[in-house]
Amino acid sequence: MSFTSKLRSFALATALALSVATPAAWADEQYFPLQSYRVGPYAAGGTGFFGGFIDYLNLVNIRDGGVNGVKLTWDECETQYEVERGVECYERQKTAKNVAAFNPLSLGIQIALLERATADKIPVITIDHGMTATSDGRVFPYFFPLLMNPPSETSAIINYIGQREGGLDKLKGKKVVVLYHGSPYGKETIPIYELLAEKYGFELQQIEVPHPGSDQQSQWLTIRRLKPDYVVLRGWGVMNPVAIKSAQKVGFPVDHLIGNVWSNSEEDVIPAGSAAKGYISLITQPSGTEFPVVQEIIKTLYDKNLGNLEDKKRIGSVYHNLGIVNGILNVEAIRTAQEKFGNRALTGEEVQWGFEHLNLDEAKIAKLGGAGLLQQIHVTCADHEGQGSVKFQQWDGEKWNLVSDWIKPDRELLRPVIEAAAAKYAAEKNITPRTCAE
Amino acid sequence: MTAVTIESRKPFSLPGWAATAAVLGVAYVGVPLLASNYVLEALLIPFLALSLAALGLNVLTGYAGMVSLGSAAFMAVGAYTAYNVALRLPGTPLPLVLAVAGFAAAAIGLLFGLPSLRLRGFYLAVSTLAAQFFVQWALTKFDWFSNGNSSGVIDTPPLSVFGIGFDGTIGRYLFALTVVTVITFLVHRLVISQTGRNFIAIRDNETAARVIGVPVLRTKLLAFGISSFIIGVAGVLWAFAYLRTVEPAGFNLDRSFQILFIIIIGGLASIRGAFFGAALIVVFPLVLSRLGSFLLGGLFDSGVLDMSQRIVLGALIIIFLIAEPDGLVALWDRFRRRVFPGT
Amino acid sequence: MGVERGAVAFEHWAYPHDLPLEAEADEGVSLPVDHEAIVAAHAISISFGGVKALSDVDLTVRAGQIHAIIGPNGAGKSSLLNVIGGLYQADHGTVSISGRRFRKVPTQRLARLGVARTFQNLALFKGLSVLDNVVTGRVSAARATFVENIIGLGRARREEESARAAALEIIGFLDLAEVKDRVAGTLPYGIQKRVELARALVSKPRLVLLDEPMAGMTATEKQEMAQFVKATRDSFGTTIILIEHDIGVVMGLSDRVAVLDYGRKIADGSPEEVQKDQAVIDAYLGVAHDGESQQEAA
Amino acid sequence: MDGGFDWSFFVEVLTGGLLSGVMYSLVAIGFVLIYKTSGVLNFAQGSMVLFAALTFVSLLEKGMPFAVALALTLIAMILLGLAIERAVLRPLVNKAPITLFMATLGLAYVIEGSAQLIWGTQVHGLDLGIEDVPLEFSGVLVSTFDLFAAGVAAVMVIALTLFFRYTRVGLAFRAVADDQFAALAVGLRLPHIWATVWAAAGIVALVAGLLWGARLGVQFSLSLIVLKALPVLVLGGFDSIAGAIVGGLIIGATEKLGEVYIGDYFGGGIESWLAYAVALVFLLIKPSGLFGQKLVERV
Repeated sequence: MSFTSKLRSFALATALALSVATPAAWADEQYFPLQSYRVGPYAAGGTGFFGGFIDYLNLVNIRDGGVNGVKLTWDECETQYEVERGVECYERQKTAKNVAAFNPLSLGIQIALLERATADKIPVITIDHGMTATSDGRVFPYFFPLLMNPPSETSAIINYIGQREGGLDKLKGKKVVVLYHGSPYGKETIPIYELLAEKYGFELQQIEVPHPGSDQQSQWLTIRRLKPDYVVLRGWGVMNPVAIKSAQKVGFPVDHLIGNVWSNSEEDVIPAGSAAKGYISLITQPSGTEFPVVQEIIKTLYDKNLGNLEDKKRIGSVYHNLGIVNGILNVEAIRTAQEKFGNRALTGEEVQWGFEHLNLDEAKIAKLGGAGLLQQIHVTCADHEGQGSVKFQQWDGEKWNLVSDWIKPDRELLRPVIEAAAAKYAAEKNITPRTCAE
Repeated sequence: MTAVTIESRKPFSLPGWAATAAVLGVAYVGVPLLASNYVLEALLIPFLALSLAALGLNVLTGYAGMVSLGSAAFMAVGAYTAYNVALRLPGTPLPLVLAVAGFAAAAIGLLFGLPSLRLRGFYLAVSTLAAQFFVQWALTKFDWFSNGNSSGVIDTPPLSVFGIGFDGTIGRYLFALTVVTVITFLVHRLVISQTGRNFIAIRDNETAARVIGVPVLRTKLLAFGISSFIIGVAGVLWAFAYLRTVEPAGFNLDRSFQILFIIIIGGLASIRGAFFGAALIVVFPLVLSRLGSFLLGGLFDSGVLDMSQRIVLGALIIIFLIAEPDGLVALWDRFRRRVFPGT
Repeated sequence: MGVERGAVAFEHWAYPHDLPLEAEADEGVSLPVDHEAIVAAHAISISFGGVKALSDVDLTVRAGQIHAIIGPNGAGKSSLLNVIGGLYQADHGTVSISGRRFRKVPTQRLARLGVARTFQNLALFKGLSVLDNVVTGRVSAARATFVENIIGLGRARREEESARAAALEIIGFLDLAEVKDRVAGTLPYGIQKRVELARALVSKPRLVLLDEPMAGMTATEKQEMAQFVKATRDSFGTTIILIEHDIGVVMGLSDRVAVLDYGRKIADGSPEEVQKDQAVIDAYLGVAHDGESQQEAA
Repeated sequence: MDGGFDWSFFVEVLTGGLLSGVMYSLVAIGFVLIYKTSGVLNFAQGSMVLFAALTFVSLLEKGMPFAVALALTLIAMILLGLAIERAVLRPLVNKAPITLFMATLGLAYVIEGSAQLIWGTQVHGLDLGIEDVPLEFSGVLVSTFDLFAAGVAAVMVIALTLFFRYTRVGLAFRAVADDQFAALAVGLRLPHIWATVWAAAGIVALVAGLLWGARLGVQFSLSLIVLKALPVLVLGGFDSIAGAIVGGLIIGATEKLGEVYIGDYFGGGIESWLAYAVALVFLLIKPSGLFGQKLVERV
């Protein structure tokens, strides 16, 4: 490349950056803007999840020639898990044609998008997390905390503890400590744990770990003094291995430490070394490579060096599989919408319809190669979560082993909490909730 | 840090005014007509907010010579104060909201500026970190600040001044532009006055300043107060005009560093420096990432790009400190003199 | 490098009425009551880290005189000046300025007492223009608040205008008009020294302390500076205390010369008297001592 | 809890606090080394810790034996130190200390970025082979790992002290620390000494990186421990190794006792700023820190 041509391409790139950055998009391409994070303190989660997501989209393109002939495209924008960067990415990426849905994997970014995405009519998917109220599709038509929202997670964890104790009635008088990350995400479940503690009569103490959580000695000393029966870990990033190590340090039995959905990956336990042996955590999609869809990804992509993960050891890891499941849900939502609107690239509004009518039963999931990887899901206009069942897994020092069957949250109990939160938001923002006539 | 860049000593000379008028003309008329939503929303509005924050820090660091690593905290104080005033005293006119937010930030700034009376250099710099951590903690800890939202996230109300809504993208841009223009003008007036000279006197030689009769302690606190006021208002712009949703974690140490980097790169003790630096900091990552994906295609993922960006940014800081301690402004002036020798 | 530390301890001083004028002096020393004296240091002793820099030094300076302090390296000249200027607090002794007597001279109020000074190492505000440096020398007369300054009308404007006028006058007086818009830090050393003098003079002080104003200058520059110093006294009637190494310059310039050696005053009188003084001759020429290696205390 | 004050718990919190204070000191010592000789507050020390740990663990994972990985990392850290001296310090010689400080902020970005660019952003576990089973002394639990870390810190401090006291290079260090100009005058080559001291700081970073890495896992957050070391430095004085140790102990103990006993009154989480508050209050009383030298202002 000569100097002038370099200069010219630099100028071009500069112009591109400053103008509306639109990735090439034709009528038969459906575009996924990815607000990924591959650096920063939470990079481990980002690389796994977005790796899995991209792998699945790629698989659908290569294996099936897209969704009914519509090619899937995507483009990554680094957020470092920071809200501002997420917003910047959103503003940049939304201008592209045929945007399917945003998948920020960050509560903060989701909240920042609440009004924007609603106005722009683009769905925002927050699998396994998201603001509690967004489960109420009447107030938040464009937001989908798919698979499991924070209240469901909370309830499932308490149900699991109840199961281990031999029934929910045995929870009475038990002592539970919740150790949460000092961030919007960490605090999201505070009122829900309080509600459940009241209902089941267990003693509850919620302790905050300041971000980033690399030192938890005082929290764990407090825990040691409280002598709880269980400690629930609502962690994120470095906080998790440190919690596990600190538990060992104060002699707390690690199998009574229950991790939530963001404290459940290999990246959370491996740094803790042998201290993590016996640690239990919740999961919506088991890890492992035995699932047919994962096998196909290995065969179609990784064997041909087309996979997204740098480290092949991470194939089938918790975050990777979560990304794959996320891919399945997104792709199936598009397929669902295509049934109504035709086999073409769809608008965000049309994709929203697809998500709202997403209904995967066991048979369909098996056909997609996801048997055992995800449970059936049925999203409706009012319920944007879709199911909420989880399993629990235990770390043996090498890999995760499932230690429970699907455990259901107490969704009837939680629905009023969700609706109240949504109603409060609607009142604040002067939103008239849709009526969901089904 | 003996920055020798001084704004032109002839503030009312014609070329300066003409240039300023031209820039304002483009900003007020040209930009709203021509710029796309994306440019306004993702580039210009954050640019304005960051410029203002950098301007505020420049008063403290560039002019008065005290390095602060707590700017983001003062932005947060401004943003959250404005939010609470707007929420709890509905009907408060927006300019008043801005002023209250600024004064709240100034009060916190004064409090955390107290150590400056006894500490200098990086003892002081480190002590400003206390503000950074304390404010962030308080905002997450006490949900009163975020109106009972336990996650600390706030949604800002729409902007309107005396019944005129500034809610569209262009409206928010014009609002931010006006605030920045007014404050910049006032800061310009300040730094060419005796107060501004006192700041520089303390920066360049505190002992001599004291002997001459500069009220050193009062002047230092004044610098903290004014600087925090401006940064607080910048925080309001950041929250109300740019993001419209903020969380305490958004005002983290990285943001403070970013603002410090803006003035190092742009030019210490220079009003234009804040704008030059902010422009570079806002545009540069985008250019780099576009450039990266354009030249290298899909060879590297976004993570690699971001990492390279970090390296380049860090290297830029070092290079500027070594080769051009007066920042982009000095480069620009030299360039201008070469191209238009007359001016 | 590494002079990073907290500011000096808070200044504390006694007000004149707290200290009866004569009673405070050391016993046995009878102080001449000299009503013309604008500055008098009484029995000053100070030491740094166990090394005595000054012991029991008296100095009386009359209004309108140029009073030089000379002595070998480490004799304590700068220490004496810094005690008078309030940067150091003497271990013993007091300083009277214009009839007020202090245990420690309040630096912050120095300007209002009518005292200005220059420093041994340049202490200009390097980032300001020459004019702004000099204007800032008038800061003790400024009353306008920063808000008034921003608005720039009324009191602020009057102050700014009068400060500028005064500064321009001094700049003209010291022949600096050509460089008045230059940034001070970029000027040659000799000029910077002169700017510092201008900054000191602009507030029309009654007393100016000059700490080696001619150090590091060429012979021509020294002559020039000496003339400016003399002109200052002649035009404004300013009293001047001056530290200088160059005996030749000192003798031609000063009305009185005090000689310090090893932290003691060994002579004080007219240049002619001092030149004939045997102790002075010994200190400078005859009796060798290792004064050179002894570090200047300040 | 029977209403009375639980002394054994108090002792446990105190011991735990003191031991984590030692971990802070480990990082702080790296700062002190550099500050003493070149007058720079090296903000990049945290990134150097990250760089060291990441390099070591990545080499280990590539199948290298422990000793080889350690040696290679050591060489890498020394090279890094030399490079920093050459590329950053030397061009900035004679600049104000605060300028150098800002340069190290930039340096921190460069090192962090490079470390992750070279070795990736994955989280690595680091096993030093110490099972962290708590030891019990009459009801008081003490962490084995922390004891080990304290031992390492002690060895390092002793080694550094001996080095400063008895070797030629060490004497040169001290001369430079006392008076750069004098040192220059007697013919000590400053760049040479700076390079050595940055390399030494790199080694300290390696030790800190290994211990902290074993505690937290080796990942990006490792660079954030610099924020824990800063209040320690402020308290102990930037130029005193003894200060770094004592400061670390004080900060560690106050932090833990504060969080456990008074944290509840503020809703917890006060650790994030308590250390800074303690350091600040202390500074207002004694501006040059616990062991810092008070200098006479030269005019």
